[in-house]
Amino acid sequence: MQNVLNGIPLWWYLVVSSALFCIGLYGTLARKNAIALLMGVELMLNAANINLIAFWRYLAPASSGGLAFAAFVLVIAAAEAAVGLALIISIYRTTRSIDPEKLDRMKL
Amino acid sequence: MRTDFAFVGVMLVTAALLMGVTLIAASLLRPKKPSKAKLETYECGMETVGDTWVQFRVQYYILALVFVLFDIEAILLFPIAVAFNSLSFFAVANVILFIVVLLIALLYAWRKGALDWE
Amino acid sequence: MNVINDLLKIIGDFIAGIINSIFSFSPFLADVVTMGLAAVILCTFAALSFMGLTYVERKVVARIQDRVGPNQAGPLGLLQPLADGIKMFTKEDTTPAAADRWVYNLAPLVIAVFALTTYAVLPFAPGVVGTNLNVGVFYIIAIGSGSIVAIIMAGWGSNNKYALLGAFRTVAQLVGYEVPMLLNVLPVVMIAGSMGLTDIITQQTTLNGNPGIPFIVFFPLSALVFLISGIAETARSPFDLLEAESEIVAGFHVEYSGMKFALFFLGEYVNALAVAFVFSTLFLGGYAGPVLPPYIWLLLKAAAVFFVFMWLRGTLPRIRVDQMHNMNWKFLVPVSIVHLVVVMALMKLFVTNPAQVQANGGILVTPGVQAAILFTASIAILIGSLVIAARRARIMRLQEEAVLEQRRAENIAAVSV
Amino acid sequence: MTIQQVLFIVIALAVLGAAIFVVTTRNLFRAALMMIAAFFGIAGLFVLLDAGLFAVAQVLIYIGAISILVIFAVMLTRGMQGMVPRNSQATAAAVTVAVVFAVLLLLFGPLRLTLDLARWPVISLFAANVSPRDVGGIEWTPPGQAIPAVPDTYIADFGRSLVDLNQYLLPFLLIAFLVDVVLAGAIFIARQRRPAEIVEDRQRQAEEETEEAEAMRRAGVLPGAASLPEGAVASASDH
Repeated sequence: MQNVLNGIPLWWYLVVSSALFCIGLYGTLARKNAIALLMGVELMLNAANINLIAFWRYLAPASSGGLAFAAFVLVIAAAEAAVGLALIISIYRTTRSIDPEKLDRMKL
Repeated sequence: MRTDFAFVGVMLVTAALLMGVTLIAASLLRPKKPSKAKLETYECGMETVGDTWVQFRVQYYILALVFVLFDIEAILLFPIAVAFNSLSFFAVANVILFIVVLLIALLYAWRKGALDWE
Repeated sequence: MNVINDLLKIIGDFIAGIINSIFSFSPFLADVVTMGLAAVILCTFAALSFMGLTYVERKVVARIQDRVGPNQAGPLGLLQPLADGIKMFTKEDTTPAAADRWVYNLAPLVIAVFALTTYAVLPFAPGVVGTNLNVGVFYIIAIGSGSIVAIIMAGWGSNNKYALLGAFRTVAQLVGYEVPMLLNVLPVVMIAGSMGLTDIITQQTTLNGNPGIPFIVFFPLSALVFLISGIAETARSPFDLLEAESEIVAGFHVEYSGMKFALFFLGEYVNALAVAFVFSTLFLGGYAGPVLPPYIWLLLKAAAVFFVFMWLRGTLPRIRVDQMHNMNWKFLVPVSIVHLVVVMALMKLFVTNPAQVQANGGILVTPGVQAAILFTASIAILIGSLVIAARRARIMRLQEEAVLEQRRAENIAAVSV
Repeated sequence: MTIQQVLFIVIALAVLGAAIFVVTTRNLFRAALMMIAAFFGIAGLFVLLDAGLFAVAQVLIYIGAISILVIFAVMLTRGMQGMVPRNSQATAAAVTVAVVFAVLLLLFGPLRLTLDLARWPVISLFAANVSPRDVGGIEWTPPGQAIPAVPDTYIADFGRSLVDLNQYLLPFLLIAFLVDVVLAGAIFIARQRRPAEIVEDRQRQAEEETEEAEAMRRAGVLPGAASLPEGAVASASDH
């Protein structure tokens, strides 16, 4: 028994979003640049959103829970990007570097 | 709904094809005589000094930041606006509270001089 | 069925019928071909109106400035757009050696494609619409961000200081004016109860069984702010700071020539015309109107709005960059927010739908009365905000003058010592 | 194969390809552009999932807003000069990611084949006396059954649920306050302070530190004269 919509089973979406999440995770762990790192985080949040919307569509299209959570993820992603990039800009201004490995001091 | 968006997809592809064909046709028709001087970066007849990375003002980032926050507000307000006619007084009061809180954010940014463009 | 009124729909159905009979073996293929043809027709319409508009705009602006305008190519210069097209088509176009080739060459394509895609949701007559999305207005505003990306691509891909600086300025302007645009579409969505453009037009022809009133009567302030931000969004005069020749030499497309430049130009005009169409749809009732066929009404309304664009371009001087940002963030946005709050409260207080009064309370009024109340409130907010802005501006001017006066006095004192 | 399947595969491959480009390229600007392409593809996936509202919101927020922020930050930090694609832990990261992906595949992948709600960890907690259909008060679609169409009014329903006290009113209002805090914080962090303010700040900081050292010396923790920590000197490089 499977949930299938127009020939697409639910797990196709889940696998794509898992792959996207892992790519984002790799970007977050392995990049030597704070902005590239944030891009990885954005990809991970998007993967989560795919999951939320896919579950909403396949399991409970009549409720708006999945949509609401996806909207909140969208908002939080924007807030996270705004503050994160502001920090990066501020750090760059004082240290002239945005390599996360070099940022080991709590004080600028 | 999906069939609604199908036309958007077709439109994207068609527009891209039409414009691409125009560009390619133009590239076949037009003369092509590049020279070193022609391919230099334009700078009012002067030679370019330094690289393109001039120092940008952080003001650009801050304006984009304020914009992002109003943008995310909008995506929450649009579905509510669609449902507006059937909302109760209580719900509308809360929406107004939401908007007023955001107005406070704007006024804060204004006071802090984040909106000033000197 | 009135033949003249439904002319476009009849032609469309006829063509669709032919395609369906040719591809009768596969309904899917028939659908794809029909949609493709519709898309080609829409793109052609947009491209042709672009060519026509360049001519009309030059003529109109020339008249305003007491010139003749194009008059050499063909009678009355009517062949001017064709001549321009041939020139653009056969002109050598260079890719600077320092440019990032892929990004540089893709940018004009992106801007043109996204501009054309706007037309997919515009309703031209009842039943004559590319696709009736239930998120129509939202879609139009969202698709505009495609051109923002294209502008950044152009600025960065050219690898030129002026281009990058111009792109930054333009993007700061475009994103800024998206905010009042979003905030002023909201009242319309609220009263229509839908984001679909067709639904919005229907609500303007019949509101709860009453003869409809164009939404500009309900929200004159929204209409005004939408118009202003629409002009700014398409970067037309007086908001054409990116083309400030003396400062940043034509902005982000300084390195472009030939057909690629033409595509930027096309994107600009197609977007401007789309704003005119959307404005007519949201606030002027779209294709609805008596006597004349619907598509003629829409074209007339859009033409009137576009004439206002040309008029402003011909008469207003370009504003400074700080004035542009101040106008947006310190005037349009706060006023729009206040307006939105007032409209929400009033619309909940004075309701036109009896069923809603039963469910949620409120005072039952006819749409005419509601329109009158909202109109009065809008005008009151407009006048009030203008008075406050004027007073603030005078105070600031006086302060500035005082500072200048003091400085002058100090200078005189310094010289005399 | 249905047309939806073809579209899904094409879009999914494009999204994943773009995402891989994002995390491997040296050129940060191109990474941002490819991220935009990936976002656009994800909007396409949302369309396939009948969530047109979110497809449009994705374009508006991610492409029109967040990407612009990222690109502005790239420009402001000259983030691409001498950019190295990987840091020293890249190999370890790759291994970790491979493990995570394997686990996720085991959870969701084709081997699992069924998505039987009653077997899901969280739901099975309730499953003893509650049928999965009742969990969260939501009408779940049981596996194997035809999936109902999305209601035409889903946008209005979603809007209503956002301001419904029994549903998402609290997070909705919290978002307004979150946005306030984010705006205040980000502006404070990113703002280029005027020189006078910086001098003032530094004076205050120095005073505080001397006071602190004074207090500590009086308490007998720090015997000698107060020496300023290096942070106070380092912050002088802020222009």
